Amino acid sequence: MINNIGKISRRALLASMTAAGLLLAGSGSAYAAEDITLGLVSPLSEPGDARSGDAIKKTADLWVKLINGAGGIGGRQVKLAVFDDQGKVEVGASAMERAITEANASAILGIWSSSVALAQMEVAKGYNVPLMAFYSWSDDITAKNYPQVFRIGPYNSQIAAQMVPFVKDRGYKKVVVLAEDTAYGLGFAKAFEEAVKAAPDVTVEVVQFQAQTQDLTAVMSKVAASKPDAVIVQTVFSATNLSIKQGREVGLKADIITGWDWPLLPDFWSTVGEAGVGVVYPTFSDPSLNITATGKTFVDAYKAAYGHEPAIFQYYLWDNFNAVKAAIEKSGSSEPAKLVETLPGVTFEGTIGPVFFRNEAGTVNFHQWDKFAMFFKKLNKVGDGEKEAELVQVAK
Amino acid sequence: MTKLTHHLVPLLFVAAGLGLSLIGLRPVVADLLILSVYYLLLAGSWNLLAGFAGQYSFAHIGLATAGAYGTAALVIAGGLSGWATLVIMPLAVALLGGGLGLVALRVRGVQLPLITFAFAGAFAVFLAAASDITNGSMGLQLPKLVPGFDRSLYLVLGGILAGLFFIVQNWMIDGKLGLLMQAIRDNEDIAHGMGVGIFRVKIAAFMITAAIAGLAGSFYANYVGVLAPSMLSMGEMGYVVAMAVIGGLGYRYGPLIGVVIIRSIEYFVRGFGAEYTLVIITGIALLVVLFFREGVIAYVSRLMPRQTARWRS
Amino acid sequence: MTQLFVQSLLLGLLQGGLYALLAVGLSLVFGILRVVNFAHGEFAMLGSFAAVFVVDMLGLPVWTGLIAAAVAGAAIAYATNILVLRPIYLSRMRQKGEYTIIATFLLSQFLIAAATLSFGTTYRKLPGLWDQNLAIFDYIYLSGNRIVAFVAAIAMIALLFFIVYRTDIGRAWRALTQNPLGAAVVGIDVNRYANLAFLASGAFAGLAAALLAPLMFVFPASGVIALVKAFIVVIIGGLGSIRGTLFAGLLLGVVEVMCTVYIDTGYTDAYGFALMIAVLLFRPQGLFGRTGRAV
Amino acid sequence: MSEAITIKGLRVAYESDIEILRGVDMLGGANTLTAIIGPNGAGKSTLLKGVAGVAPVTGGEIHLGGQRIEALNAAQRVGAGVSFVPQEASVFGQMTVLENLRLGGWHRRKDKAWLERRIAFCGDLFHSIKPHLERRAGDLSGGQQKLVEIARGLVGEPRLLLLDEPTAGLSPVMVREVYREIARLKESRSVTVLLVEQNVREALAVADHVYVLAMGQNDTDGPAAEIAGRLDGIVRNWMSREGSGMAS
Repeated sequence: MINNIGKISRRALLASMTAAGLLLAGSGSAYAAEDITLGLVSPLSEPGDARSGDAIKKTADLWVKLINGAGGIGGRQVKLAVFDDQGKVEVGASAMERAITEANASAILGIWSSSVALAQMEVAKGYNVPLMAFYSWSDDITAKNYPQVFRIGPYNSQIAAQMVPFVKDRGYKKVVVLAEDTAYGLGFAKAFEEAVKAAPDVTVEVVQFQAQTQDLTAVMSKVAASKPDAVIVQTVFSATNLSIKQGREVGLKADIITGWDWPLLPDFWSTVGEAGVGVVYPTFSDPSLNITATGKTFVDAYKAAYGHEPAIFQYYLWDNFNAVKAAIEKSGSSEPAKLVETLPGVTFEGTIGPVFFRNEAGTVNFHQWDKFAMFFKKLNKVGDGEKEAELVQVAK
Repeated sequence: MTKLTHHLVPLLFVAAGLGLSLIGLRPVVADLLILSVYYLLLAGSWNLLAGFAGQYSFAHIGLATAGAYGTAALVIAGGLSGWATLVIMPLAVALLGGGLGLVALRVRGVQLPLITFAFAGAFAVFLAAASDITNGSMGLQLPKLVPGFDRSLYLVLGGILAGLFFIVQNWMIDGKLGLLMQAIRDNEDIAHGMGVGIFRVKIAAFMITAAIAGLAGSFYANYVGVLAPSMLSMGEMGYVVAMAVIGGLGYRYGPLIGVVIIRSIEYFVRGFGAEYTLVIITGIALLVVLFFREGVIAYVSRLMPRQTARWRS
Repeated sequence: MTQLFVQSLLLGLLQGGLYALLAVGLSLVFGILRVVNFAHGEFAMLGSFAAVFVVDMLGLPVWTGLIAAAVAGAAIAYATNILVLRPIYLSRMRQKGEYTIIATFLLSQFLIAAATLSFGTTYRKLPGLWDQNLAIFDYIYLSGNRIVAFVAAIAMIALLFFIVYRTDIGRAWRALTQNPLGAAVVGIDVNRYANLAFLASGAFAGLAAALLAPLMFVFPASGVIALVKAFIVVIIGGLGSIRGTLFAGLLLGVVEVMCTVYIDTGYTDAYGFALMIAVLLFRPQGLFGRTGRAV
Repeated sequence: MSEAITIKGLRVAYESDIEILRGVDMLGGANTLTAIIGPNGAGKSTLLKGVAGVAPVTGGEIHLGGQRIEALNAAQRVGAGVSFVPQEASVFGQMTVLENLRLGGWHRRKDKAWLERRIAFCGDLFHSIKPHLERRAGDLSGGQQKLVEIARGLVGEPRLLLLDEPTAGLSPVMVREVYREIARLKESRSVTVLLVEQNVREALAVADHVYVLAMGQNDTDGPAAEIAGRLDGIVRNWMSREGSGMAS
């Protein structure tokens, strides 16, 4: 009985969707080919990481503008269906479903938080629509080997493994990992604890804190009192800046290695001030990076449009979009199922080199592009940006 | 409305659930309706507690969240089916609510909102920080009742749960308990003087409404299939309060009207981005609180003077 | 390890002074009107934005930011009283106390959403009066701003004590707090003194937020944190007791820091809640509250 | 100094359709003590509240000396010389008796010399609170607290003092104490007093003139001695009405 109802409704659903599609095709641009819709599901408001969401949205808007200006993909215009996941898993999953069923998106891009991505993967699998990850680091995203899920960007265990040689070379014996209580923070902490077993003389202590905190002085006092050689800060929220500022305030003398590109965000120096001097940040971006012609087009257009340089994760997002474009061109269709089939085989020029997916089933390197290098850079004076920062070490 | 109409309402919901599942709705609309049942159960039970018994608890969302995480625990660790949790969790959360009542009801008046607020706040911190148990903000995934994306069963279930809520509400309000609750709300001292067992009535109200909140949470967990600490925030509590207040606190169908109004607004303005949705919803709620103090129902019934007595519970 | 202990104790006390300043207005307003103001945190948040506006955008000196914050906080508190609360507590509805909670709660949600829309979610920082990290005998580490904030907080609370115990405004406030009927029959105009209490409450919240801003950041949701802290302080100290607020503020600061350092760093906000629950259970009127109040 | 009070056709209604006072007339001569008695629900307390400005007056006139006061708010009436001592406890428990007295002169607080003089004078007025001026008012006995309230009500040099059941809830010893002092107050002939009282005998003993209210209207009135004479008949009349359930 219940199964029957399900069948009927699904059939009815398909019928209504087809009808809607016909209606759309009929009423819209009758002569031009049908538009391609891409779903952008990102944290655009609190409690999500809205700062990053904003950067994602800017990148996506710019890409659509450039592509449409150049005549679209195969003559078809591209439009974005934008949804806010509010950093919440359940909202992200339902937003993704809306993007698929309501906006008929060919692929979903712009996902940010690993927690949200993990929930969205189920939707991607259920509807057989490609889900493109770029800066969601949880190993599980590709390790689960869902055929619909792709990642152009780094993942935790690899990052952690690359960080160990750095810790050894710098001679750190006692390291504190200050991790926010999210998939991002704790996921890294766990991966790092695992990876550091390769260096037995390094001791690691994980200090967890509430992601949305406004006051880390107590936590930093405790960290300072244990007199570590280095503190690795893993957070995206205000705590990046707080840990530095308040850490120095309570007499923390250790080197601070802080999250990825956050020191390049516009509010870094204005909130941290003097305390930011000496901070080391790992990143996937460096002027020594070989930026391709595609990459240069992106950076120039981005600077022209928004007045500042894009961060490295925006490069990866750009490559995400181009991967979808390549798949549509290759298969000659914007059908999601076709894209799922085609995507694993696409190769194209990315922003920092050729992009292709590793397709090693059963491992984390499934539908995964990982040709990035990791740079450790040091900020030597107030106001230092990406160009001024001193390159301390490179891990490839 | 007559008593008969009150008893027809549950049937109406069950029938609507069945009918809609047969017609087949767009997933988005189905989503909207199914999650509206979650909010109806919450706003409705909060209305029973605050509007009828006069006990303004801010831990209601906390109880629903406990129901949801409890469901996940039973399904994942206990290996139970989701159907069993829909029966077990209301009972478990009723006990939890009773415990909370035993503790929180020792205080009176405006201190009750404050102590329940503190309990909810502490629970929220725990959910996020104890990530080895709750999986923190990574989210806790559990298998859904029905794998895949077919909503028809949930529409039927939602209709039944909404109907069930109205049956419980009728039983409470029209029964002795409802009278005692309202006596306590209107004047606790007089009720005490009349020999009403104040504490027992309050605990009963706490437990029954907690059971409904637990049911809502369990339904949510079984439907959404992934839980995160963001489920329990002051914003969510405000959302539920706004629904009850906009519709009409202390009115039988107040929360229903409130849920319909707020969920519709949310559906139509969500395209503008979450900030706009929030500004609009909280703005409207605030205006209702300031100018139509008894909610939309009271205002509408005043426009139709002859009906006043019938709409009032 | 004693170093960590002394350091934590000091940090807790300094932090506690600011908590007390945040909370003192909430307590004052409750005492006079029996209104629990859930929008109190937003007075603080909007005050700190006013300070950022004056200092960052207009480029005026830092101390003018403090004044701007106090003025903005007071203005918003005053408007809240006139527009939102007065119609309720002058009405004849039942359960006014609970209803004011709902109204101010929704107001607070609205103000946060509106501020997010207007100011965005970026973190802003306010320069402090003494932007320097101090290492006292290389044993105690503090920022100058923290000391400035604490001293200012204590001075402001001392000022409030003076007002409450030595002036006619304070006499009227105390009269309204102790016996509203008595205050009415001797001819004290409750509206006028409620307005003054709200002005003071908003000014203190705004000022506290502007003093906190150089230590933390300014952003739309910051009021929620301020409110939660203020609540805990007021409940612990006893609603309506200024002496209790000061003591409870310091206590909360110390308990939070100590528990974070010595128990678990991941549960900072939970310690305050736990303290609040314990106090409500064992002494519902608060440590300094009096029994038999109309609460 | 003090004035006569004239009340004409006073109406009070808390909610639009429930009128508690339905046109009451009354005259209280200057420096006299007028007692108001009547069955429960007759509107005695409401009458005082209407005069004090804390209950909504919907009709009628109140003259205090040459001044019409029914349109003033409560605080303005205090300024006009009306002093109300309500039935419920209204003492500021955490303040000393002296601080309580100081607040009694609230409307003329700027006149420091006058205020100090009045505080000293009123603090001296009642024997049983004189020794306790520095104590917290909340620590005094119920009767003493009531006397503090009356003394506080006199600090502002009122032209009219309204006493609403000053002995409600007090033990017989305290009732006697309070009435001893009220009698002394009346002997001083310095203020017009309207006194509402359930203890009919105590009230008659101290009053100059007595009004009887029933069901929100005048029932009868006369000099205290005369009313005392026909009290049994009056009370029997109340009983029959209360029995019929119409009084409230």
